[in-house]
Amino acid sequence: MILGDLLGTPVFDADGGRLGRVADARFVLDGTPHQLMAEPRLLGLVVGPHSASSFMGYERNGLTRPRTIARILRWRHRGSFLVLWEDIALIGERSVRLRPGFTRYSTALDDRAQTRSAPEQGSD
Amino acid sequence: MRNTPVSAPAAKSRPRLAARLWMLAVTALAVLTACGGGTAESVSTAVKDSSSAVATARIALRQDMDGKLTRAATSTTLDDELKEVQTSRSSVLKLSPATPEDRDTQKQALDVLDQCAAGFATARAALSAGDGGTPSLADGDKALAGAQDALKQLGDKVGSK
Amino acid sequence: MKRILGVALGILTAIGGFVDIGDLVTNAVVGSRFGLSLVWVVAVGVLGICLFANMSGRVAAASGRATFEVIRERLGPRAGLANLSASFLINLMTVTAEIGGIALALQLASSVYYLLWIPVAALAVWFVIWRVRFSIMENVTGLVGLTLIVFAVALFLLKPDWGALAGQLVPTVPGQETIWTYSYYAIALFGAAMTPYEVFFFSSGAVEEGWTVKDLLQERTNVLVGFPLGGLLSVAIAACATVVLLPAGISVTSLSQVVLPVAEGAGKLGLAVVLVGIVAATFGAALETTLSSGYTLAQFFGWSWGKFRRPAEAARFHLAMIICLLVGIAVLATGVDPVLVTEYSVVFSAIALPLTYLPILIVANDPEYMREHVNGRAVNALGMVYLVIILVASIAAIPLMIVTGAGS
Amino acid sequence: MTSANQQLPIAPPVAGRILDAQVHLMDRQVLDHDGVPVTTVDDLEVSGPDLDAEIPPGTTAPVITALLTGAVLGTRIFGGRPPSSRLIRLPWKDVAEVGVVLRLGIKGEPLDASWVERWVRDKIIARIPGGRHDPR
Repeated sequence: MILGDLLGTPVFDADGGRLGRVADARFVLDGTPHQLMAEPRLLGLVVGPHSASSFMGYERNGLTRPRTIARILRWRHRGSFLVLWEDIALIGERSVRLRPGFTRYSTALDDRAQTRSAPEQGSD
Repeated sequence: MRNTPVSAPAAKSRPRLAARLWMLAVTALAVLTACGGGTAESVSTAVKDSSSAVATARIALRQDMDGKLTRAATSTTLDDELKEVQTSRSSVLKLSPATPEDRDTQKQALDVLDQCAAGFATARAALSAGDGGTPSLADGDKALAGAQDALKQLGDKVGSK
Repeated sequence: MKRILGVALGILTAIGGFVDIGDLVTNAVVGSRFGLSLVWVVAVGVLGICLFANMSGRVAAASGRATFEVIRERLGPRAGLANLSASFLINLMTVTAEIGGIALALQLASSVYYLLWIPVAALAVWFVIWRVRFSIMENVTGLVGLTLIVFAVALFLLKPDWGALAGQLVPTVPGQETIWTYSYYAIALFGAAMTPYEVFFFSSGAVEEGWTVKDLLQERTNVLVGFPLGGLLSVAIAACATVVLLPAGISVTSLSQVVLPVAEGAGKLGLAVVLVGIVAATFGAALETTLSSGYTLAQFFGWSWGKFRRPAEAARFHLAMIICLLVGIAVLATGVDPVLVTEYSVVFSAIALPLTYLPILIVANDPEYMREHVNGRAVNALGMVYLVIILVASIAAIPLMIVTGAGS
Repeated sequence: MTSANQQLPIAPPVAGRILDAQVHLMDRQVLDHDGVPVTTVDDLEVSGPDLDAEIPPGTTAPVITALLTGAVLGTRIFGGRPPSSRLIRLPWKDVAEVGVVLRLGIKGEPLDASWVERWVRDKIIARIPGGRHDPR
């Protein structure tokens, strides 16, 4: 699979309710070790209201400055969440479906971002 | 996922919208520049541009006579400004006046602009004739001064309408 | 001692490198039509370019990443490509204008028609890019470009009424102009001072010369001292036009008119010096813009680039620049007026400015790139003020261009 | 959307370093072993899963197998998709370091990703006199 194809795909819950779009894919470097680096394993998908402009990474890396820009971009991405690989039921050409009872996790990349960004949650 | 046409439809609408806005702006620009003002306005622009050109040429000639400007710079300046007058003249020539008054204005403008061009011809001839030749730079300046007066009169007349 | 010399050299280069054909033409046009009533825009523009160059230079020194790598990374391929297309086209327009500027100045010096000088100028630009070391190229054109100080000298020799001249500094719309043309030229002047290519060049140059965080202080001095002095040079150009051309009812449309006030004040010697200065300044800017077109393309696509490499080790980069120069020659060969190209290029520069400014502002705040060298609070406050100014100028430019018929 | 300022739970901790594809990998510059630019990460190839097929619980997660470059950039921008054979791959096993740039542990010169550069060099630039002249 090519990752670019997955980005921007709409995400639905088990009942067909729309949750947003795939804004990013999170990997963790703990796969099979090669001589140089371990293989990045898919940890989960970041689902957000917009796929565009999430590249700025503001909602995840805890950047707070310049304040106005940070605020605007955070606001655009309010309700972003991370869903783990284990909670993904199906990845298709035009949609991604999650398993019933999936968990929304914070998209923050580290503790610092976590405390600073105070992400908001959409209604379940 | 092979052979699927669209990968990320999400952000697609935005560039298209931007492109459309851009097209609109370009079209508007084209339309606005295509239908400029009437004869009087065009003539007045032409007069303004030509006056600027003639004034520049006179400064250059005077500086040349005072030994402040090199021959190369003087002749380049004259060439540049003559081109400016020619541009004005062809824009007046392209007008299609509707009323007899406008036709009259166009005719007068062409006469005056021809006088400017003739002034430039004298000035350039003086420059290539060199020091002490005929016509002299002073002759050229005189011819351009005459053209400048005519431009001013025409400008006042068109401007007062 | 050597250190002081280095600083002095950097400052002098920044002054000489500040003025290009866009500044020459726009300032003379504005001076001849609006007097000194738009000088405040030069001040705004100079402060802006100081801020912008300082940020992009710091990003380059701290992370080793040049501007367009950052733009691609932050905006992604689609918005990045739109940005690349706009920036590249405007840059190409500026290359064309600068080469035309060299040719026009050479015509003034020799009376040989400028179209004949164009291939010569373009070939010389290419040769310098192909062969000459980056630092030599920078310093020589910058230092020779310093001779443009003759504009300031000429202004003194013209013995103007200083009080009346200073009285014009108040922002007012002169009687024969409208608020629309005034605003249009305000944007043009802003665009001339804050051309995006200066930033591409500045940040890529920092990588070319292998700047590290240690060089930041010197970089800041060069920018903060050099650019404002370059701005004063711009004001001198406008003031010369104000003193000599405005009273005669001349509005500048050609390079020959730009140099007349210098001849008036400083005679043939002044003329000779100013022509050397214009050739050096436009030649330097032609080098910078040509390199910038190579930099933007190579950085977007991840090609190997840089003058510090052998041409064969940055093949696509060099090929791209050769093609740009050929395109520039082709455009000029149609007989299009280089001064007109210049006037449009500065306005389009203002239009495209937010595209490069915003990503740099964001990355300059990102510790992943900058470590402890992120923007301070004051810089960010100023950065946001400028973001607004730049956005307003960019959005207003096209409507104003339509309303005023491109300032006529 | 109600936007109560509720904290989402933090994802269960993992042992390795976390990389977000868009934020850390995509569109970053790739340098070779000697610091020479090779390309930009135009896209990433992932080992699975099968498309439009239910993923049975407990399936091992897909991994990044290669960085992609070349025609894939065009299709990522304009849509569509080049045939798999036209993709230019830089296998993940050759990646040595991920930072502000990605560094490869090998030389970039012989890679498929460098063929255009090689072609332009050999056919054009190196044939112009001084093309191999060291500017320093």
